[in-house]
Amino acid sequence: MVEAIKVEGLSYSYSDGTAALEDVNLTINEGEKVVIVGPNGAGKTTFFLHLNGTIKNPTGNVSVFGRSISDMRIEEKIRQVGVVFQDPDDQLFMPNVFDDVAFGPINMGLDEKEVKRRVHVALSKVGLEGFEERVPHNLSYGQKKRVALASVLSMEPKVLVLDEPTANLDPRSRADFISLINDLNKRDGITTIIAMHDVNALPELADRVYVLNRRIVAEGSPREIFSDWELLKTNNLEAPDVFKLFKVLNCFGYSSDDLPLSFDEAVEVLTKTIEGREGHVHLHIHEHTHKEISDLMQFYNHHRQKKTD
Amino acid sequence: MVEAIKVEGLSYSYSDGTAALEDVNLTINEGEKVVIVGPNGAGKTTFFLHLNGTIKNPTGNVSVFGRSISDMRIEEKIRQVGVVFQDPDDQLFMPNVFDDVAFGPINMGLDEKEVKRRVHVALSKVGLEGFEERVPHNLSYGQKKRVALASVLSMEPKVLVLDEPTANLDPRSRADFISLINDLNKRDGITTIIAMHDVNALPELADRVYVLNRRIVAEGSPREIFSDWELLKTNNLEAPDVFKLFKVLNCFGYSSDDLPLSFDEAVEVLTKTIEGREGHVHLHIHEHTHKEISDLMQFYNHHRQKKTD
Amino acid sequence: MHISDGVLSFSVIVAGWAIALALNAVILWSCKCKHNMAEEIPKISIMTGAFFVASLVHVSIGPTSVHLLLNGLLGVVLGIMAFPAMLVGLTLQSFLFQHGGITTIGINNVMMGVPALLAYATFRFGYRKGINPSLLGALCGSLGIFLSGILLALMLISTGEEFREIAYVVIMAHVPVMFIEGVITGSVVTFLLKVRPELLPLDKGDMR
Amino acid sequence: MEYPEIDEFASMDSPIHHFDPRAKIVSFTLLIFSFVFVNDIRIALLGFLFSLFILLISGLPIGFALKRIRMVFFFLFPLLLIMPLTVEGTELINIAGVSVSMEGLAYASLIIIRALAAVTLAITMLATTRFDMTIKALYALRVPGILVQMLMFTYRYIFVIMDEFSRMWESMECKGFTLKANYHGLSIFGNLLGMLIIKSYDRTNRVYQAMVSKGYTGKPMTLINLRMSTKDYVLSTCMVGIAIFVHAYQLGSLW
Ligand SMILES: Nc1ncnc2c1ncn2[C@@H]1O[C@H](COP(=O)(O)OP(=O)(O)OP(=O)(O)O)[C@@H](O)[C@H]1O
Ligand SMILES: Nc1ncnc2c1ncn2[C@@H]1O[C@H](COP(=O)(O)OP(=O)(O)OP(=O)(O)O)[C@@H](O)[C@H]1O
Ligand SMILES: [Mg+2]
Ligand SMILES: [Mg+2]
Repeated sequence: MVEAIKVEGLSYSYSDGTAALEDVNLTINEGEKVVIVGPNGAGKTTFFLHLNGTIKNPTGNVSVFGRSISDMRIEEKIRQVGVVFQDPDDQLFMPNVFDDVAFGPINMGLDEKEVKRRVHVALSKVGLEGFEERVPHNLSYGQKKRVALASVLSMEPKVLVLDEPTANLDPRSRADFISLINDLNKRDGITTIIAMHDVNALPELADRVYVLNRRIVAEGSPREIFSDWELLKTNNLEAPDVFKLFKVLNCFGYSSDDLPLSFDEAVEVLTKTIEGREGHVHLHIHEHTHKEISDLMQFYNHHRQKKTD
Repeated sequence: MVEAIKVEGLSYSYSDGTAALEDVNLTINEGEKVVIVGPNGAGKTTFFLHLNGTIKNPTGNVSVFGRSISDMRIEEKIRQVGVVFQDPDDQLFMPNVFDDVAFGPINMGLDEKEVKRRVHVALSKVGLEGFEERVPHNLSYGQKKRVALASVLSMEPKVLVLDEPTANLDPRSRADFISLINDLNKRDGITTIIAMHDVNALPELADRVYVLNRRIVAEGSPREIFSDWELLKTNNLEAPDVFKLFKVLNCFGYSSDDLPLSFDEAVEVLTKTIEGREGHVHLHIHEHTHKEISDLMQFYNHHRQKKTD
Repeated sequence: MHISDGVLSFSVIVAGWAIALALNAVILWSCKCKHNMAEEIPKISIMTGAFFVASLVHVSIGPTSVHLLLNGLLGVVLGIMAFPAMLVGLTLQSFLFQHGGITTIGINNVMMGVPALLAYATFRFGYRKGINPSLLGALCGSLGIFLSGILLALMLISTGEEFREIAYVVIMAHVPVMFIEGVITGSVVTFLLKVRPELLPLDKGDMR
Repeated sequence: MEYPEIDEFASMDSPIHHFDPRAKIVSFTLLIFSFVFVNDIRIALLGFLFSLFILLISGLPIGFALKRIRMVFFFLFPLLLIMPLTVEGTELINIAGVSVSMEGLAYASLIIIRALAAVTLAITMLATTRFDMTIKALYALRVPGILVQMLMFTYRYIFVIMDEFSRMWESMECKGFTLKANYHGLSIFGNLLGMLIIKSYDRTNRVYQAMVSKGYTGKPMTLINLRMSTKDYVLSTCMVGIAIFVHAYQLGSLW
């Protein structure tokens, strides 16, 4: 397995003294889908700025495909890692869509024909063929998001880093964007690293999850992470609704350890479980049901207690 | 029942010709919790700007507690309706938290003692006592959101209007914010009107839902809205995961029309349904199950087809 | 390129304050008559903030680096309100960064603000004459710096003969900045023209 | 981009920190104006020492003050190199036909000392009061409301816009852009600036809407609770006294 990103003992403080990252260690393999979660101000964005060298890091503890990022020239770096930030308005600064998508390739020193090819490919990947001459500022929010993605895809990075890709999108655009990212991962083999707060969308975008809270506090499959109550509690996280619901079903004797995380998975798991038990599952209230449920609810509602911070 | 907000035949176009609202009609009663949903660019924010008279509307078709808003003086308007916009940085324009929260009360012409009392009450409602002297640029995003809410609460409005209150918050802050809003509605009897994209959080915040897409295209309880497939499809909406899951359970013979929308409700409904059937519910695969599920899935995945817009 | 405390003579400083305050008073008063100040105040303030931030950028030329002044652009975008905006910006610069002094806020306001007003007038005049706005923008950007350089030299010389050579050096130092700001202002105007033309004073009629 | 936090040490404890902000602004400003027009290099030096003394009393960290004072020194340092060569007067030494004049050296030193005295006082004045209090004190001192509000709002949004600018800058760097003083670099930078202006303009509308929804009518809206104590009167009388004395002394020595 090829290691796409390897970070060892990375610490970073802003010039005003805020310690944003402390001894961060992680490894992401080629072709993986990794999601990074953590509370507001945990350092996710700061971490991403290290991945393509926007924040200089002379100690050489961030490597991309085996090479330290501080040794790479900028043209090389952007060939490897492309970062899409949250607010598309921060990333679109050219007077039309074509120029925005062509910006990276031109900085890479490609010739005109290749630049045009790349713009064309990138725009068609995000489903915006024919938008070349439009002014980005006048597009809808969802369209802007996609132009921002295209402007990074045109550099054909092997690793795609996305900071809160679904925030502020309406449900349809959100679902579209998620399947677009999944396509890029599956079809083009792009490694994707995503920071997000939307736990209900997380399972579709993650093979593996890192929990970041200045340091990496946990790592595992989405299922492992969401099963760890203490972890969720101390890091301002929640489990997806579907997952919580199957926990409840378990209290009613559904009794399966195969807890799904997303709606699609739930349908699959449910069908399989019921089929596996000769087409029947029995939900009933047994002597521990009420106790178990009230424990469960009490835990999940730990958020509801008023907190000052 | 007292009508808190009544809007009749409201249309609005921006100066560049964009028709943002067309013939909007709605009525919101005192003490209700109403959510307005609609795709990006549907005109939700534009609508909110009418509710407190920020956009002037000489035709007099927006009334608050029976009086046309265009006839009210500014001090009266802000006593009735408080709007919390999405980006807290747009609302915290004073150099410290105290001044920001005191801004509205001072403009209302209150005396110093009353201003201080109100600032104190508002800050303690959002759980930020002792933050008076802090400067906004040193607050976290979630804290800024809460100060923005406090700066409107300090005017003690009868109607609270919130534009995407949960966007960009981490799950815990999101849950906190939701229960805070619910408290204000229940305890203080404040009518709340909220625009949001987060359908999974919607059921907790809505007694009633309006779907806005330039015009009001539908109105109803969350359950009615989420049951209308065509409506969801044409307005870029989705049903909450929990709701969809119970639809699936129905295909497995769970057979109850009492479909819950949120996790908390699901636990309640499940307990009640199972108890109602003498403690037993039987999930099984019958002859139509597979067909029904595949229909359901096909519908819910209408979003997943690649679309250009 | 702001003057620090302690350089200029008493009479130059006083003249600077007098001109600056008089011009500000006239401009704010005329604005009060034409516009709703409740709307203008936050608008001008936030735009001033944007220019303040932009002027923190350093462009390196060879071994040294210069920070941007952008007074020509400020004039083009804000019109006559550029003058009070400059007063606020300079006050904050001297308070927060000690760029320029406290006694010299008045004279710096004149030195940077008057060229901004002239750049604005030039832009409107040139546009009416049908000159290409991008070119015009570049011209206004350079003009702002050029005039500021000249004014600075004049102020130094009127403080004392000792400053004659320094004044030459100052003017020479402005030449590369002139080119840099010309190019930048030209491209900002081109950009705004395509994306948000209403931010430029393109209307042929009334003054903003 | 580093936040311009002049007031990061404003919560310390010292007589200067407790000085009433209005009295502080008036007395420090008078002192600055006074020291800046001193013509005698010895008095200027005394003024500078006095400024350093005040700075010392305030207990501000030396590194913090030095960084800012140093900047003014570097800015004016060229004068020290140029003026001795260009100003005519008593020849001090002659290096390869270029004469270094006493008067030039003295004049350049005078300017630099005056500037250093002024900046030291300015730092002490500004760093010992929270910046929002400084602005409010200006309002209490009858600076016109329009200007006070513009200062207040501009100050607030500098931080927001800085963050915005940094994000835009970072995303440009992520696409391989580096700012060089050539046509391409500068015109791309122009686009960035254009975008910043547009975003700020859009923000002005949203902020205005938020203000209107809180009943804003264009008047400054803050509560200011300041009371002068005897200590404040004594301290400001002393400082104003020194400011006047310096010039009275100079006039006296002229006659
Ligand atoms: N330019 C900066 N200067 C100083 N401190 C900063 C800067 N940018 C971020 N910080 C601080 O660093 C910490 C990490 O911030 P970061 O933006 O990386 O968090 P995040 O995990 O992305 O949060 P969110 O989920 O809210 O986006 C925070 O405490 C933040 O206040
Ligand atoms: N100041 C403006 N000038 C011109 N058009 C505008 C302006 N503000 C908004 N619009 C347009 O009006 C329409 C409605 O915008 P609005 O912001 O009300 O939508 P929204 O429902 O709040 O969207 P979102 O969910 O993305 O926040 C959009 O087409 C938008 O582009
Ligand atoms: Mg972030
Ligand atoms: Mg909106």
